[in-house]
Amino acid sequence: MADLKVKIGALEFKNPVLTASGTFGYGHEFQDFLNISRLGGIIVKGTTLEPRQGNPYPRMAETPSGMLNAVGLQNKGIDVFINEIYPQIKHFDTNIIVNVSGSKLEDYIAVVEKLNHLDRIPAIELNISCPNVKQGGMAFGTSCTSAAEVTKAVRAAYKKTLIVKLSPNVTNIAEIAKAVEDAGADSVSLINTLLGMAIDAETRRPVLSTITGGLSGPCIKPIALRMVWQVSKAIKIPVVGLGGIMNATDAVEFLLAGATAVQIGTANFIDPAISEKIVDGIGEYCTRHNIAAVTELIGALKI
Amino acid sequence: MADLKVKIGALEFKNPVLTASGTFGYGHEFQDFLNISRLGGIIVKGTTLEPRQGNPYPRMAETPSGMLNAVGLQNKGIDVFINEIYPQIKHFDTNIIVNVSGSKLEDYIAVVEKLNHLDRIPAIELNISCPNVKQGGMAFGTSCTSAAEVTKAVRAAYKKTLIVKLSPNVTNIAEIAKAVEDAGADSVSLINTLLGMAIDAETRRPVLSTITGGLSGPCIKPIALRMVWQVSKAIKIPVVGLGGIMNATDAVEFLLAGATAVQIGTANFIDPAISEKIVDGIGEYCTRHNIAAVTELIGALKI
Amino acid sequence: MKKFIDDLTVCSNRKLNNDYFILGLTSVKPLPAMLPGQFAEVKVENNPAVFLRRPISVHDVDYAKNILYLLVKIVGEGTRTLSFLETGNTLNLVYPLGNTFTTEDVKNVLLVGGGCGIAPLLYLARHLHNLKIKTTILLGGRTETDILESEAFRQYGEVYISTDDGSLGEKGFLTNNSIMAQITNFDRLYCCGPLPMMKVLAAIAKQHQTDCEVSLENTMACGIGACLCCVTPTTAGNKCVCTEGPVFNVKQLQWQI
Amino acid sequence: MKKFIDDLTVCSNRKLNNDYFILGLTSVKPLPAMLPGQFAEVKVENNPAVFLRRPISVHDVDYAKNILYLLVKIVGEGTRTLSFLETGNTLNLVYPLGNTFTTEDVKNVLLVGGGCGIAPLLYLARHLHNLKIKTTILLGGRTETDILESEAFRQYGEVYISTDDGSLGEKGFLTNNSIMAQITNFDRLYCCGPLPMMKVLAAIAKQHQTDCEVSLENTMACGIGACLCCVTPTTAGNKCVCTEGPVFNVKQLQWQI
Ligand SMILES: Cc1cc2nc3c(=O)[nH]c(=O)nc-3n(C[C@H](O)[C@H](O)[C@H](O)COP(=O)(O)OP(=O)(O)OC[C@H]3O[C@@H](n4cnc5c(N)ncnc54)[C@H](O)[C@@H]3O)c2cc1C
Ligand SMILES: Cc1cc2nc3c(=O)[nH]c(=O)nc-3n(C[C@H](O)[C@H](O)[C@H](O)COP(=O)(O)OP(=O)(O)OC[C@H]3O[C@@H](n4cnc5c(N)ncnc54)[C@H](O)[C@@H]3O)c2cc1C
Ligand SMILES: Cc1cc2nc3c(=O)[nH]c(=O)nc-3n(C[C@H](O)[C@H](O)[C@H](O)COP(=O)(O)O)c2cc1C
Ligand SMILES: Cc1cc2nc3c(=O)[nH]c(=O)nc-3n(C[C@H](O)[C@H](O)[C@H](O)COP(=O)(O)O)c2cc1C
Ligand code: FES
Ligand code: FES
Repeated sequence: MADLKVKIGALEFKNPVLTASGTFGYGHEFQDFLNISRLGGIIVKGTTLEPRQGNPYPRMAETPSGMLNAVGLQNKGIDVFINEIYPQIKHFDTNIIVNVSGSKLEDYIAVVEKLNHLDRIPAIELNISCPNVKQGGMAFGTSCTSAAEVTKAVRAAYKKTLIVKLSPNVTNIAEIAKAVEDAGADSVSLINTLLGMAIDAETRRPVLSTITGGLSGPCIKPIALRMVWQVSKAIKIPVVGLGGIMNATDAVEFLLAGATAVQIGTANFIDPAISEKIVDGIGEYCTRHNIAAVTELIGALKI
Repeated sequence: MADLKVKIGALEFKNPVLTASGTFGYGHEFQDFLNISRLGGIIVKGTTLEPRQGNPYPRMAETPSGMLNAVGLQNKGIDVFINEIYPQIKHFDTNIIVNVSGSKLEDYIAVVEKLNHLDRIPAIELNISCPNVKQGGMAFGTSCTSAAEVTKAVRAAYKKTLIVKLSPNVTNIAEIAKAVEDAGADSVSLINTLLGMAIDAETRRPVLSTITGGLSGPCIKPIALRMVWQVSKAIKIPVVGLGGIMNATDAVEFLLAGATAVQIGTANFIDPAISEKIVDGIGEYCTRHNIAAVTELIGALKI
Repeated sequence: MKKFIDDLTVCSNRKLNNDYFILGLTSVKPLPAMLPGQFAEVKVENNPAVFLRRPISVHDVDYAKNILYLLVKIVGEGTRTLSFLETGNTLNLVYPLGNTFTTEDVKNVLLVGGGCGIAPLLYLARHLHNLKIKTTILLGGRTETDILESEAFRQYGEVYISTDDGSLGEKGFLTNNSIMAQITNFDRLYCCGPLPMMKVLAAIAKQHQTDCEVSLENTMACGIGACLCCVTPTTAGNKCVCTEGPVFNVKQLQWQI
Repeated sequence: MKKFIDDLTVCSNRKLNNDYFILGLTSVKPLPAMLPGQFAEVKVENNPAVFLRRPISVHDVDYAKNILYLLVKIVGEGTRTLSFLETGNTLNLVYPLGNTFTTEDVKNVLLVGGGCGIAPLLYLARHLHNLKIKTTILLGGRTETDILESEAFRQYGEVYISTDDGSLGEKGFLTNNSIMAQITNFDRLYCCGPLPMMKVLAAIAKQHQTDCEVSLENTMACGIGACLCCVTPTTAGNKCVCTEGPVFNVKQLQWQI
């Protein structure tokens, strides 16, 4: 049995399989379907300083091999997370990572300062790439200057592992990753959703209440894979890869492209047990290919 | 029967359905499958000053609801086009548009100067967005300055209708469209392919000889539709929309989003008769919805 | 309630008419406990146009025969593909999902189903019958072929029918059916059908101060409260229809009625 | 040659073994003229993992019965889905595509097929037989189950067999088969199979100055010369395998042999 452990900064993961923010709730929603402690980590829903109601319904559209969402960071706010949700999930024997979202720099700071105190939260994922909120969100993630600025400020305020989640809706994602690395991030994760749109030709209306939304699922995998490859060549800190991973083979492709770990997003909706199956599948791939440690696969693409 | 005619600048199209460059050869490849004179127009393969051999094989990878290509502008050069291909296709009773590609500004100019003289070529599509060539190509299309510069120079050299084809691999496509409009283009077409990548996990090698390639097909439709919508709101010149159109409903969605005409690309590979069927389908949609002229649909999305 | 992801086996596929069919699904294992109003997220195989699961209500459960019934209306690619299922085929379900109708403190109730909206009501009727609650059923639709399973409902109570074109039962909207005159006799209305129909009904119920529960059908991605795509505005903010619904008391909803 | 896009009807699906099957396809219209070496672009339905058509060679045509045969090896999702086709099902083909083997100026030829590479060779053998050209057939594969249709080939000429494991015919690589000793007797070799096998064969042919035609299997998107995805380097630059091939004389190719 191959050694599946990977590390991001000082943080160790029992395997490279995490679940993506916004697609796995707070974990307990999936407890009937899989053993959460078998996962490398779970990244909980985007959490903001204040509670948010998100966008109006409809928030979802199915697309070829994918979906658009326009949830818009609906969440109960950091205080409810800390007081009500955290106590329910902190016993999970896995890395629980909070996806921190916001519209203002001060909000990010306020949230991460509170997270510093939670023992069982060893890392945050800083979401500077949400396409579904009017202010902030993706705006931070589409220029090097603002991405660096917010990373630097959060780095100063947050003591533990800092992963910054990048937007794919940019001309040069490697440049932004470099800026974020220089600003002190321990890791970058990519990709968040691509900005897309769906129209109902019969009613001549947009399908989503917000007109545009975030595209996810296997349709975006080729783009995500390309970006992970570009970014992992450009920076030295570990890359967490995601975007359309549906099975262990997809996950291995991201590792080969340079990812140290992967996240499973939309696939959780199709098969709520998939993340654990992907852990097993990566193990089987290693065995079949005589690989002793999964770290051997990272960036091992033969050019 | 609805009036399907649309106009781009001074140029009239019998209907809004064109075929996309690189997916319809020079038209005659499809003559056994459909009546080319029923199409609004055909856009021939990217043509450069000198002949090009393109990239090495393999050039193609299938992806979820799409494909990657890395053809790399293989073509026989403008002189062979003019002397050998043009005489074979000029009798087609449709608008024949040449997709002009290149690596250097002077090459673009040299090509369009030659095209000025071809009676049966009423327009060119300036490709500043090919992701599959090392120099030039997409580089021109990813900054406002270079996009404007090449458009301005070509505008000065080319007398007839000038459509500029934009790259989706940018942070703000509306900005680039605006720059191109200001530089004198008659129209913009979008989107070209998205830069993607495919990996064979078993061999641990990239599937394409060039590692990355251009993603097309229904998987990119939500992104294309969003960009067409954003661009058509930002500029006054007509937009030609494409990206994953597989049927008449998809085509209508692009018109509603703001496109004056559409192009059919990858769909030609799945059904070589599809373009003509889409002409019929748009007609039927108009009849069913009591629309007298297809122009009523352009940008008619109800917000 | 524990949720499962299971491959069930199609044991029957009964075509009601061109638009509707009922799937019978069985398993080698005993089916789990399911409540009226709950639903399953069904995986549609072999159709490139379908990516996400499709939510379908528990129409009925025969625990003796270990069969779960789903009543489905063909509206698009997913439901069309399900209609082709044959005995022996496999169907993957994530289930049972969602909450249930409340049956406390009632003695005399009216079930109102519009078209395919009857899907969750048959199992509810069976349940109410077992609880010895007096049940009346009102079925409505555009035309005769939209009136489904009226015979099955008759096992559990008196059945009233309305069709817009008068081809079956009373002519006119279901909300104008003669039984509606007795609305104040009922402790609660349970309603499932097209949104406009449910809203009119809820308005009438409100006017007569009759309690009313509705089952909503928002578009869903996960069905288990993870994606937050399926929300409906309630007095307590946006709530997920898949976990805090699909059944809501209209008092909880922000309907302008 | 005129190309068609047609729905054909499956009239047989014969399983040769776990890996190979032969589809018989018929039509209400007479099948179009097809030449040996040509292929069809087949539309695979009902599988979300398959987006593009799949190129499959004309294995044989029975014009009397109006049946086209395709011999298919199961290697992935597309071919697996085709293997499930049943009599009466419809299969959409774009065909006939590509060029053909040249049969001019030859009197005595050797057909060499490795595994699934025999697919285009049976129809070629039939064609050569009709032209009264003496035909010898050499079939090779890893093991017994890779040797396909040897009885059908025997109608048209003498058949030699090699398997790597010796389970059928001579033991060893096809390129070491005893018939290869007579290579100079043949005016031309026609070869289809795995690329490495074809290259070794082409090298041997070159060494003996024997003419050699090979059928290539590049990945294709359109099959009709429109996408330029399927190129192979030739002495005259990159050529599309789908229109200027799949059959090439090895002299045209840039093989390092
Ligand atoms: C909790 C719940 C229970 C349900 N129970 C049943 C049931 O028992 N029987 C049954 O037949 N149907 C039921 N539905 C509706 C069913 O889920 C949809 O009809 C189905 O998803 C449509 O899939 P499709 O691929 O056939 O159509 P699609 O191609 O996805 O859509 C076809 C058309 O239907 C519309 N549509 C799709 N899904 C919905 C939806 N959820 N609500 C409103 N409009 C929609 C689309 O906008 C489109 O116009 C239920 C829905 C929910 C949320
Ligand atoms: C002109 C031509 C004629 C052909 N004739 C036949 C025939 O008569 N019978 C037959 O069984 N097959 C034939 N093939 C090969 C056949 O097209 C492929 O096996 C098929 O496309 C694989 O589809 P799939 O979805 O099953 O596999 P995929 O899932 O697409 O691929 C499975 C594996 O096969 C590899 N592969 C896929 N396509 C090709 C290819 N074209 N060449 C090499 N490797 C490939 C993939 O890289 C992958 O490793 C022909 C190919 C060409 C180009
Ligand atoms: C319904 C939904 C909600 C999401 N919410 C968040 C979020 O709150 N924060 C975040 O950083 N990403 C969010 N994402 C993006 C995912 O985490 C992920 O980056 C994206 O979906 C691509 O991965 P996938 O293709 O595997 O789903 C959300 C995605 C979906 C589909
Ligand atoms: C095989 C292939 C070759 C292409 N060649 C060109 C080209 O030469 N010039 C160009 O501007 N676009 C080229 N494109 C891009 C298409 O014209 C189109 O912009 C893109 O495929 C998106 O549309 P679709 O999804 O409908 O295919 C090519 C696309 C494909 C798939
Ligand atoms: S469908 Fe995902 S939360 Fe309800
Ligand atoms: S497959 Fe498209 S040119 Fe050959």
